Amino acid sequence: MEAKRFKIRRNIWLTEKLYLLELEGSFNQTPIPGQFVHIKIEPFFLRRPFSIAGYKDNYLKILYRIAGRATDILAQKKEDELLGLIGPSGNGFPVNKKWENVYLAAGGTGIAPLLFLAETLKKKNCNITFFYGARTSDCIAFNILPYGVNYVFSTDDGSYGYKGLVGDILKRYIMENGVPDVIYSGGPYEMLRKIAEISKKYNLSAFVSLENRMACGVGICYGCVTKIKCKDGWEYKRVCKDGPVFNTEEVLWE
Amino acid sequence: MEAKRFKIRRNIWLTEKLYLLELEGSFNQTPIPGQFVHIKIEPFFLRRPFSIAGYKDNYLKILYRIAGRATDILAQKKEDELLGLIGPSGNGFPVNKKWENVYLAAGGTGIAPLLFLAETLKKKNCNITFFYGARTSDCIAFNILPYGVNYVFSTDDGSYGYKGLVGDILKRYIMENGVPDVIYSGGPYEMLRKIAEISKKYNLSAFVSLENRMACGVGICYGCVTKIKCKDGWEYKRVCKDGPVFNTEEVLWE
Amino acid sequence: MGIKPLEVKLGRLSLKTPIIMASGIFSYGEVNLNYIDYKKLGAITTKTMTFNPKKGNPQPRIWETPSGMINCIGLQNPGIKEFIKKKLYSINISGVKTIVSISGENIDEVKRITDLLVKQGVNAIELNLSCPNVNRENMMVSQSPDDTYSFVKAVRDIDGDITLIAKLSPNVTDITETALAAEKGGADVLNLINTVKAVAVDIEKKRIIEGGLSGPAIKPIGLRAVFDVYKKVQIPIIGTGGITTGQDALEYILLGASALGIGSGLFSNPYLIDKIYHYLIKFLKKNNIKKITNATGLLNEKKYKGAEKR
Amino acid sequence: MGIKPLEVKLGRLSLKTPIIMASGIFSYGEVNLNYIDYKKLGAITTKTMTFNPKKGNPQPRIWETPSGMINCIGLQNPGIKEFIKKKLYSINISGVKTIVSISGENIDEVKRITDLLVKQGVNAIELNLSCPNVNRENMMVSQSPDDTYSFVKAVRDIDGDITLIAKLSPNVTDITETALAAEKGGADVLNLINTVKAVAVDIEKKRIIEGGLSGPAIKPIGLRAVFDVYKKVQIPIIGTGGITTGQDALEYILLGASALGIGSGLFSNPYLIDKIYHYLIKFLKKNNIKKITNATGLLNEKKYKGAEKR
Ligand SMILES: Cc1cc2nc3c(=O)[nH]c(=O)nc-3n(C[C@H](O)[C@H](O)[C@H](O)COP(=O)(O)OP(=O)(O)OC[C@H]3O[C@@H](n4cnc5c(N)ncnc54)[C@H](O)[C@@H]3O)c2cc1C
Ligand SMILES: Cc1cc2nc3c(=O)[nH]c(=O)nc-3n(C[C@H](O)[C@H](O)[C@H](O)COP(=O)(O)OP(=O)(O)OC[C@H]3O[C@@H](n4cnc5c(N)ncnc54)[C@H](O)[C@@H]3O)c2cc1C
Ligand SMILES: Cc1cc2nc3c(=O)[nH]c(=O)nc-3n(C[C@H](O)[C@H](O)[C@H](O)COP(=O)(O)O)c2cc1C
Ligand SMILES: Cc1cc2nc3c(=O)[nH]c(=O)nc-3n(C[C@H](O)[C@H](O)[C@H](O)COP(=O)(O)O)c2cc1C
Ligand code: FES
Ligand code: FES
Repeated sequence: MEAKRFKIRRNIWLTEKLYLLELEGSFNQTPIPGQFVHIKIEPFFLRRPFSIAGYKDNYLKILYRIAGRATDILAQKKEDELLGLIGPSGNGFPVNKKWENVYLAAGGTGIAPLLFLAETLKKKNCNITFFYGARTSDCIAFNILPYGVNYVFSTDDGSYGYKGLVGDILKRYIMENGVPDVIYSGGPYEMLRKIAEISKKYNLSAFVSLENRMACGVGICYGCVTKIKCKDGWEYKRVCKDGPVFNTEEVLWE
Repeated sequence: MEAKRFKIRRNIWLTEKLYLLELEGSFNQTPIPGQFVHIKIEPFFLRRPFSIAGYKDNYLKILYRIAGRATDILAQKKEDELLGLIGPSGNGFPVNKKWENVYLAAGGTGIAPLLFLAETLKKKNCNITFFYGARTSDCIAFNILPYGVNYVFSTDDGSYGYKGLVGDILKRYIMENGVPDVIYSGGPYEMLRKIAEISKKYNLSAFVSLENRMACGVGICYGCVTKIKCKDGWEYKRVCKDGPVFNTEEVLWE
Repeated sequence: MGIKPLEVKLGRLSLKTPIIMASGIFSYGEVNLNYIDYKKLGAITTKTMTFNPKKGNPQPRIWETPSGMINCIGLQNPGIKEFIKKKLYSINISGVKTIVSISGENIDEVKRITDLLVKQGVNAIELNLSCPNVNRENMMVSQSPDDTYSFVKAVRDIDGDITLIAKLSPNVTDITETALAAEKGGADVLNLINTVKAVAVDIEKKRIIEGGLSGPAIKPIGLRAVFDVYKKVQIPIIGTGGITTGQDALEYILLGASALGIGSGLFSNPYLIDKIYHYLIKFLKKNNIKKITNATGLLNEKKYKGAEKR
Repeated sequence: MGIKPLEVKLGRLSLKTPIIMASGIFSYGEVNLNYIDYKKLGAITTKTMTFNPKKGNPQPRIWETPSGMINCIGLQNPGIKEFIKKKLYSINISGVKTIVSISGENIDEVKRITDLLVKQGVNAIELNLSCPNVNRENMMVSQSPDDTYSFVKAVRDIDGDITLIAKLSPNVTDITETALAAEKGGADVLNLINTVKAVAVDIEKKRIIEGGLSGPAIKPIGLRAVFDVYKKVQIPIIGTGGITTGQDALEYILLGASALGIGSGLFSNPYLIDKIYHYLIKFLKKNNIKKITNATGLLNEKKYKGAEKR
């Protein structure tokens, strides 16, 4: 875990309330997909967690949506301003050489860690099908999507791609095209729960990136916990340290 | 009293920690010299008071020094940003047709209201002698000083003009050149006290602009009071509403 | 005339909106601030009056703190007689009710003030039982349930018809106890909370500022007081403490406040009254609630439609 | 070796600096954060342990407030036995002392925990008498001077040699009473303050968050507790609450703190320990003060050179 200042290279509006933040700086420990950074946005007391959407030498990418007060201020930040980051935090998505046929399922800004993951998986020559659901066609940021990937789009209102929820589309797709070796997913809780149901039904490996309100972001306050199954039922585990990526099987879905 | 947003036209560094802030906007009620505005500088809860250093149609000038946290942030503000102002507040300097020979005595940022006053007095063809004291020559912002005025500079270290305190210089000047009809002054408390002593000694009219920490800035909280003489001794009067300009005779100097 | 959605009743006092200027932050209403839209204001509470004049505390009286401020004005006021002579009748803003805030070091003083005010036809009194700045060595009245009861009862006994508001300090082990005592003593309304006792250090000048903390910093403390007390009392509550947005106001209402005390937030935002007014109107429309009084306590009683179970 | 300017003694515990990680904000010290310079840290207080394991509270456990936060972790912990087995011996940071924070719903529980810890050779225990999140219906121990006394005495009676710290709640009418009770019960050190009881409203999800307020918002409340208690007790005080800068730390010291509890400020600023360390060193140099212990209470006792009279 490191605490460093990164410089804003670009902070650009993509579509609707979605922004792309490109930062200059690097961690000694190379981040892996699924990890996040905890950003100090003045004047707020608590930091805000954002998944790493891409990382190269001296370059870190964040994809974010204006969700409230801090992200609103983040969107007003200009080139060359400095941001205090803590990271890379959390466990990241597990990958396995044997998993060649991979489904990625993203809802909203849940796509952020999957963009980073897709880059990594592409290098391993995986066969990637990317399910991407958004509210309407206006919410889809086409220009940030990686090449060389098979896309299945969906929108709540059918304005682009299929009409319906990512989970339902994915399920239908499996019925028509068969199961993958693994599913990786990020998005709203309800969507992740659906992914968990599907993975259980088809006995698939599936990993989801959870989100919760955080204070420390590094595993020392127990503020961000979620229910994880254990031998005597369940226990609260930390999303920031034990996660944010969990096997869908471990999670006690509520 | 009005509450309005003014747009920053220029916010420029003058010298040392001194800045000039030029704002676009106007009040329905035309401000008079000695009045101030109460400015909201995010994220601070309380506003900060600043004397009006100049006012024309759609144009308001502030001269400020980085004194702490809020002024530090103010100095970082850029062109076109908006600032919330309450004003014009306070009583302003009294002027009298009979007062032709006028001394202005400024210490540090206490010069701000006197700049505005000098402009007004010049229009009335007063004979102005401007005493301006600063710490060192580096602290004097020459380019903001009005023309057509007789200057007597002084610095604490003698690096420009006389060496010594404004009060002492003024006293010596009076002994050599005679008394004025009135003295107007702004600056540190100790300096204003000295002006009061001089005005008493020579039986002169003298007006000073006081400063105190403020909450409301409009006379409703009684936070900014100072001791003012009254028939049964003294009472606390509001700097923001009953002042900030007081006759040196009224003030109970501490 | 149809329903006036923001109208509220506090005791016998009808307010056209639940928005009230808290004591000490609006002087006696005599300063004309033309940025304030008085049509949206329900009432003005005067600065707290004592029997004898008070000079108040020395400087500094104001200190900024993170998201808040400390004040130690020290109840500067001209005394009740001068107030009646010079100020009372100048408070005259059409449609805006006046609540006279009073305080005394003992029951006798409070009674004498009340007597004088009742004779002048004043019909709403707020008993400030919690000013933390005066008599520093002693406890505040509202730090003791017994004292709270006696002080309130003394005023109530003088006149059964005035609307009597008891304003309580948060500096107690259990505020529901003093709240119940005030209710039992005959208060028609509770005002929660006054400032929180606090100290600041002026590092530069090497001095200490003792006073009362207000502003956004104390909102969570004020909300908790309303949350706890609403469960226990039958009388309406004015929620005060850190209100600087319309949402803050609504939070107080949903936890149990019938009206809102606007304090130091006014210094920060001159248009706060408008902001709250429009936020509440919009909230009622959006949620199809007819009157703001129907929203009081919704979250506390877990009656709020769609409220998440925990 | 010369003087170590920041060294302080708390009871029998010697710390190389007065900077202490407060309970609950650093887990058990087992998480390796390489941005923390442990050379500048005096001690780590563990998360509060109870006898039996505790699952803790449901989400949300964290809520941001103006210049602060509310937490309702609910004392999640593996229970004292598991703690001793798995965590105690992994806390081993060179030169940094460990303070084990414990809490119990009754004296018996607290005694049993202490017994186990003393047997393990633990030499510093902080008795958390003020956690506001558990047993919501009941009062906290440190809301009653009598209970405070009995709990502290029970631990003290088990072992006279451990350094015993009593951590108190600010949610009382008069904190000097509980402070004196703790001192009488045998506490070597006081820790002031724990979080302030608070409520937040999640307007969007229509739910209430009850918990403890921390962060800069409560600094003026913590300072006041130290200011008041320092005048009354003989034992050293750890000042805790809203410390986010070196100046905050110094303010606590000047009012009477011998050491500093760093709480949620650490979440905001990972380099807070460094910042405080350097600020204090610089302060000593500039003011020609030899040891930080000489600065404790300077402003409270009005002994600070150049302090303004009021
Ligand atoms: C591990 C992790 C990774 C994340 N990655 C991204 C990302 O890549 N892109 C992105 O846009 N967002 C991401 N988020 C969510 C992001 O942290 C929140 O949107 C942000 O904190 C909102 O701050 P705000 O002040 O603007 O909103 P607030 O005003 O605080 O709240 C607005 C909304 O955001 C929700 N929210 C607030 N804090 C959190 C939080 N910590 N986690 C989840 N929801 C929250 C609130 O419930 C509310 O609905 C991530 C969250 C976590 C925990
Ligand atoms: C009527 C009036 C007119 C003023 N006009 C000017 C002006 O034209 N130009 C200018 O540069 N400054 C002026 N000041 C002072 C200015 O308000 C303060 O410098 C400013 O508020 C400091 O804010 P800060 O957050 O940067 O400093 P802080 O961090 O709050 O404090 C830094 C220093 O400023 C002092 N200070 C803080 N608030 C005030 C205050 N309200 N009054 C006086 N000193 C204060 C503190 O004692 C401290 O020494 C005026 C003050 C008043 C009352
Ligand atoms: C400058 C100032 C003066 C105050 N004077 C009084 C007073 O005279 N009587 C009183 O009952 N409350 C007084 N208060 C307390 C407020 O009425 C209010 O209860 C408190 O400030 C909390 O609300 P806020 O956070 O909105 O400011 C005063 C508050 C401030 C800031
Ligand atoms: C997330 C969190 C968890 C806490 N857990 C405990 C605890 O277990 N035991 C305890 O005595 N105090 C606990 N506290 C209180 C802190 O130790 C400290 O007293 C309080 O937060 C005030 O300090 P601060 O303002 O610096 O955070 C906790 C505080 C926070 C923010
Ligand atoms: S946010 Fe502190 S443990 Fe996860
Ligand atoms: S600052 Fe409120 S009366 Fe002057």
